[in-house]
Amino acid sequence: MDLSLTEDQLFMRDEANRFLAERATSEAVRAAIASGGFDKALWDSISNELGWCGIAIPEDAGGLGLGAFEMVLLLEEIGRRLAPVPFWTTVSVCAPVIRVLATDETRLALLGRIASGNAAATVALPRPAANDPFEAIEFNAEPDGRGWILSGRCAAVFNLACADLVVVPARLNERPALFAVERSSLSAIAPHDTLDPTMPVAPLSLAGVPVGADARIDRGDLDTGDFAAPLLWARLGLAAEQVGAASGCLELTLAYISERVQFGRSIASFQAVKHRCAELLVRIGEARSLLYGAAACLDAGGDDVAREIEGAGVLASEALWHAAEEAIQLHGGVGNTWEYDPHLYLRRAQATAHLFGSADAKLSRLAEFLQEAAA
Amino acid sequence: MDLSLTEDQLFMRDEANRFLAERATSEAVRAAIASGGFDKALWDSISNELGWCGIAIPEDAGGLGLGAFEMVLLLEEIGRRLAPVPFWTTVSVCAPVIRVLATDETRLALLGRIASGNAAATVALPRPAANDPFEAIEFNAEPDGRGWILSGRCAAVFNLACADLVVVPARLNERPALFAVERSSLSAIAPHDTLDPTMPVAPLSLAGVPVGADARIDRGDLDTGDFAAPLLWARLGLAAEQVGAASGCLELTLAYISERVQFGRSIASFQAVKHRCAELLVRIGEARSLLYGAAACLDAGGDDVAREIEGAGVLASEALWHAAEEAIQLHGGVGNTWEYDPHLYLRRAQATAHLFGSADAKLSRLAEFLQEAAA
Amino acid sequence: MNEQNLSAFRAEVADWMKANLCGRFAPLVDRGHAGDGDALPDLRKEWERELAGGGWTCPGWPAEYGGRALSVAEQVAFQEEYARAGGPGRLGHIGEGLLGPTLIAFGTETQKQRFLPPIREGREIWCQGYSEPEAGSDLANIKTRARLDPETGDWLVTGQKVWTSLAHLSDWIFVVARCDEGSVGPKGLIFLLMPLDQKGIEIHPIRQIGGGSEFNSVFFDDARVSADCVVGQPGDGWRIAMTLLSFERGLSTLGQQMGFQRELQLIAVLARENGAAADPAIKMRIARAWVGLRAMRYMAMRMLADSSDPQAKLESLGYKYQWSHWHRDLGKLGMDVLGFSGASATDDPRTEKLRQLFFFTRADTVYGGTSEIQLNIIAERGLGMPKEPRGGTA
Amino acid sequence: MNEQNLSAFRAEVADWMKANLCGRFAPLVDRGHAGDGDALPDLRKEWERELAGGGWTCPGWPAEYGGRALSVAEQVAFQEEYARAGGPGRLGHIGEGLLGPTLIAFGTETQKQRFLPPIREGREIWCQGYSEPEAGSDLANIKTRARLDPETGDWLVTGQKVWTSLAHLSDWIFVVARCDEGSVGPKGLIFLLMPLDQKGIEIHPIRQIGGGSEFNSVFFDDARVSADCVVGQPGDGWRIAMTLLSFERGLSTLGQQMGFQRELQLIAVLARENGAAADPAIKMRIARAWVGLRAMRYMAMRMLADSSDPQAKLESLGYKYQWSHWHRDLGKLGMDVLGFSGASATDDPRTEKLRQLFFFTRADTVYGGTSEIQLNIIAERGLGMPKEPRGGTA
Repeated sequence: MDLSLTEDQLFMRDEANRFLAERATSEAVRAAIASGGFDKALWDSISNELGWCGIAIPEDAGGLGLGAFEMVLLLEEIGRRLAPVPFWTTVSVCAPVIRVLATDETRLALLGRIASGNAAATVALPRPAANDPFEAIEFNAEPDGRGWILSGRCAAVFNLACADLVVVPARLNERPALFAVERSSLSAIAPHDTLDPTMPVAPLSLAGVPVGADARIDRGDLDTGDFAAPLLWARLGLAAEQVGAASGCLELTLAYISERVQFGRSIASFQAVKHRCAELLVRIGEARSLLYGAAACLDAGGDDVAREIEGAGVLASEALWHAAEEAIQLHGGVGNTWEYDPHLYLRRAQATAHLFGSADAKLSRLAEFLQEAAA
Repeated sequence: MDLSLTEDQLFMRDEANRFLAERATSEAVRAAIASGGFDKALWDSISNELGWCGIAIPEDAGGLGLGAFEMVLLLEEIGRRLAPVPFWTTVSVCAPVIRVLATDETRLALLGRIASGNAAATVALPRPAANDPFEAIEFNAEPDGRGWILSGRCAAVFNLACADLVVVPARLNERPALFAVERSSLSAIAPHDTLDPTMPVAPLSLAGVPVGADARIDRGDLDTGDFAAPLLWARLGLAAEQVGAASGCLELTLAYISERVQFGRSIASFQAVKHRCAELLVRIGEARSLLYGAAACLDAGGDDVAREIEGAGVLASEALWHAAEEAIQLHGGVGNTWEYDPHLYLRRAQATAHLFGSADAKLSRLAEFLQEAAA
Repeated sequence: MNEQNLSAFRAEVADWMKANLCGRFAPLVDRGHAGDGDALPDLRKEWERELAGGGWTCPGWPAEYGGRALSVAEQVAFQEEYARAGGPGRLGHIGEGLLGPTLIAFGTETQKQRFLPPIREGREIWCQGYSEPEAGSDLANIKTRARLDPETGDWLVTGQKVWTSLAHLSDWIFVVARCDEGSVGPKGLIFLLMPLDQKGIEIHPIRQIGGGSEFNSVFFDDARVSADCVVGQPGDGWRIAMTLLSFERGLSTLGQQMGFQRELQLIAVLARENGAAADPAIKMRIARAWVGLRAMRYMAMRMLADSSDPQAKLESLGYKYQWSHWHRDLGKLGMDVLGFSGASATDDPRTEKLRQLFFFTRADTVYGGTSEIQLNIIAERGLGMPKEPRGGTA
Repeated sequence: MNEQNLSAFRAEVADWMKANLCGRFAPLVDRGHAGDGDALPDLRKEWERELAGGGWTCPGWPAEYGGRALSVAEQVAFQEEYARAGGPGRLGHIGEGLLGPTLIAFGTETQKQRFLPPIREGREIWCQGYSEPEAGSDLANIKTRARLDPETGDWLVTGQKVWTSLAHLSDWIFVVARCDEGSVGPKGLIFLLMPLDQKGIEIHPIRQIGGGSEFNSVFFDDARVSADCVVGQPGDGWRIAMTLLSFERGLSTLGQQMGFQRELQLIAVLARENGAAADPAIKMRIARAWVGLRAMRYMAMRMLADSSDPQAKLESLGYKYQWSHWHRDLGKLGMDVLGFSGASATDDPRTEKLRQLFFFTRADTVYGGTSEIQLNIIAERGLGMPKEPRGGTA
């Protein structure tokens, strides 16, 4: 396994960094927050002009045919600036579900739409806080003459308001099935007042919504266990955004404390502050290393990849929390004001800390993995 | 509840501190380590000349009739210098067991011996690592014509080799009973090679040892639950020694780093080092506060005192561990040598960390207390 | 006062709170504390007068200034019972706890007559003008200037104060300013009492991360104050400010802890309700929070005991660090008990309380002396370690 | 070399270890590592020659100096398989990994001819003379002096080195000394190769907290070394020493991690056996240790990748801090898994291993650059934060 970045990868990362530094500035993010947490212009550039959404979509479906590793590199940059675009749900959550579970026909069509930048997408995960978000499926599907009737409620769907395409898992004759629902066919969405305004969440209620026969996209033999494989991409992607956000938060802090003077010295010159920033870098480096290792494992198709991704999720989430807490503290008084950015990272850290289970739950599951492996 | 120290208490503490600074020096402690972890001359001074063993023994039994609070103050000073004397087992473990559980007659006689400084004492706790060290009793007693025959084995008895008096709990007709055994009546003791050479431990094996009829000291109606009350003193005393040791360890570290120069500055002048020492002081202060509160509760006879003592045990043990770890780190290279003292505190910290249960076990038990209280 | 009388006194406070913190005042229960400090201002001003009517404002002041000269134990008991009953955050706190004692110590007779009665009666609300944008934790670096207007004898103040709690709800502000042009550090400062409602003063609220705005920036542009509103002599400002800060500590501590206890209880109850308490890690964190709170309680009692124990004095230097980190961790614990659903607002006032707790406890380790300053103080004053050098360009 | 060939190579190493680390060498399994470094010295010297016979010493050296010029991937594979098989701590490590590469880079042809073959053949053991009592983490503060003896042309060395690992088992020592009277800091240093067996040198073992003595103080009193044992020019010492230190990193890392993995496995097994694994807190700590080890593995692979990724270069500055704290925590975890019974020695070699692990991991965060120095380096070199000022009296 080679964890060096190729020249192409380095170039892609640097370009993404440069582009987002220009476009996802603090001002732009705050403007997007004021309008529902979605920067439409930025999204159009990313999805349409730059074609980032096709990064890990196979070439036969119009994508770039690259892997999890490249996806991770882009998500890090998105996370670094908390760019308010539905990239994670589109590329890490929805596209893998379609790629792995959809029929050939719908797969090519839907992935093609995503790859070409014509669909912001999401999945109505029934239990985003559970290890297995599909442990219970909240929607029901019933056949009617022309297609299907969908009913049910999902408390929290990420990026629902800005999505074009919503993949809805529903129970059909006691088995899971998947439906691709056009956002335009849904009634008004009322987003939650959430902790993290850069990653909007809304409930999805379907009260007997009719969809066409072609809305069903799965191959007809789904088991709940089948969701595990595509969800690895969602978990990995989340960790990537968190690692990127942790780095962005540290950069923000370093910039502030090197300018800010107290007692006649820059705050950055105090050794206790230096050591804390250095420890933060160590933790972020640790998280990033496991993140890259997990991504490479996912691309290589290793057996133990679920463990690596679980571990990366723990370290990434904790690194981001720690970075945000230190950012607020080291900003001093202004760190507690709306006007400065540390709280945006704090919000992201806390809002994502319980996705797919808390760190403690993840560790506890890892402990069980390990005990089984050792037994 | 008043947590101020009276003039008498302050005087006693200062005198104890002064006395032990002279007598329990690093050299003296190391000399005692070389001879089994017992400083006989120091013990004679403490028990005989100074009469400290009577601190919490009632006046009717020849003691000073003071309370847990005063006992704690002395134990802190003993712990501060890791003084190699069997004070804790005598005063905090054995005397309370006798005071609470013995018949009037034996109580007065045995406490009198302890108070007058004529008996170093210990208890053969069957399970020192368990929340309830008496959950299983390892010895059996059988009556014979003249007295009793004791059999069984106890893996680890503190200060056994230097004790004059050993209180042995034994099963007698399926109930617990207590026997006071003279150390002189036991065969040779083979101390363990233990982590903490200032607090020696040895196994006690009794292969049908006959003792006199008067060796039995309990009132004949003991239940295992009866041990809980006297054990509160043992737990509290352990926490007191740990808090004292943590303070002593911090003092040792402060002395070293204010002398030691690196990069042309005293180590103590580095802000990161200052902050870590300050955090250590905060943790020790926290532990000491709860220790004093718990001692005052024990003297006042409050209902919830078991919880306070449990909490004090957690904080004291952790503060000592933290102090010892920082001492080794801040001493740099010499901190890892036998010649310097930090490792003695590290040894005490680890050797006592699992007494009466690990910190995690204590917290978990506290959580159950709290849930019951809240339910 | 013996334990028995103290119990009776506690019962008296509890009864009064029960009889009065109800009816039109019922919405005030548990409101107006840190992070929620700008809640329901009009009703809380009325509440101050209600308290005054019951004789519960300034109960520790000497009788000659309208106080009841309660003992420390009684004042503590009052604070605890007030908090236990869910009493709202006190708008009168700065006047009662900080400015009043300062005037009693340093004020002229005229100043006492003018300013103490309205504080006692809950009629005038004070705020505190210490911090400045360039002097966050560094009070000696004050740049706001006061110059004497030779014509009127008034002082004219120009500059900016920041983090002024509740300035927008207050009538008066006390300000430390530099009256000696060219002075540096703690020298050349003046302590002034200024009415806020004048054209030289503008108050801009600071939006906090939780959404509230209890802090303000206060801008002074030749704001005017008459010479009889100088406390002490011009140049005495540092000494008076430092003495005033020392009043802040201690008494309100146990009341604050009672509030902490209520928060911890709420968290424990919600954890039981939503099943989080079954998670071993959450269970341990709740137990740890309880242990920390007990330790804080006994630490506060050691501080209040005012004994000659140097160990207690030394360790009390750590109290701010101790409680603020404990409270910050509690804020995080509350959110982790709510779990993923805590990320979205709900109609349940209990979960909303935890969300607010999360945000405003982020500031506990900053306001009132950052943790970094606290650790410097402990190391330097407490442990005698070398002082941190100031930079060359102070 | 592709993955398939690498697997074959791994199998070759594993087979060789299996065939050779047995019989009279069986007692060496898992022995002689940090904290146990002075174990079984005679047998381990034989083992060095056994390894040499199999062609496994210095496998990364160029062929012209007797090496096999193995690729980085092969060397890593060798280290991992060596560790996986329980290969003992290498007495030849300093010669093979540090001095050899240094001589290959800076040595004269004569020096290479004289010193490289006995290293490769496992016949001469080297130790390292860098640290001094007054210059713990501060290499530039070296006080040991070398002066030229005008009569013989030899250098005469006087001073003291400390923390010299395995000096008492070594034949030669390389020493950095001050050759320019009056020079300070990194200037005026000389890099010398000295035989230990001479009357000007005394070796005093340092007893460590775990009881072992793998470190020594080495005292020099006009110890003698001939001019052809100077590496580079007098005055070049700093540059050569720094280059040498850079050889230390990297290659042995994955082998070291394989050892960590064996330790963690042992802890997990004992935890299952004695029931500690049922304790949720212990369970979580084992899981956390596993996560940390995986992160270290991928960090090492990023470091070895030698890419132009500046992020990887930056983060690799933290690797020493990362592994040493991980390992220190593992040592504590091992003891906590043993619980109260871990306080007393037993006959079980597994628990004894954990007791030793506990003690010697205390030193991991000190030797080879304390954690405090590591954090300074990360902050200053990595994050560009201001440098810590030296005191006035360096």
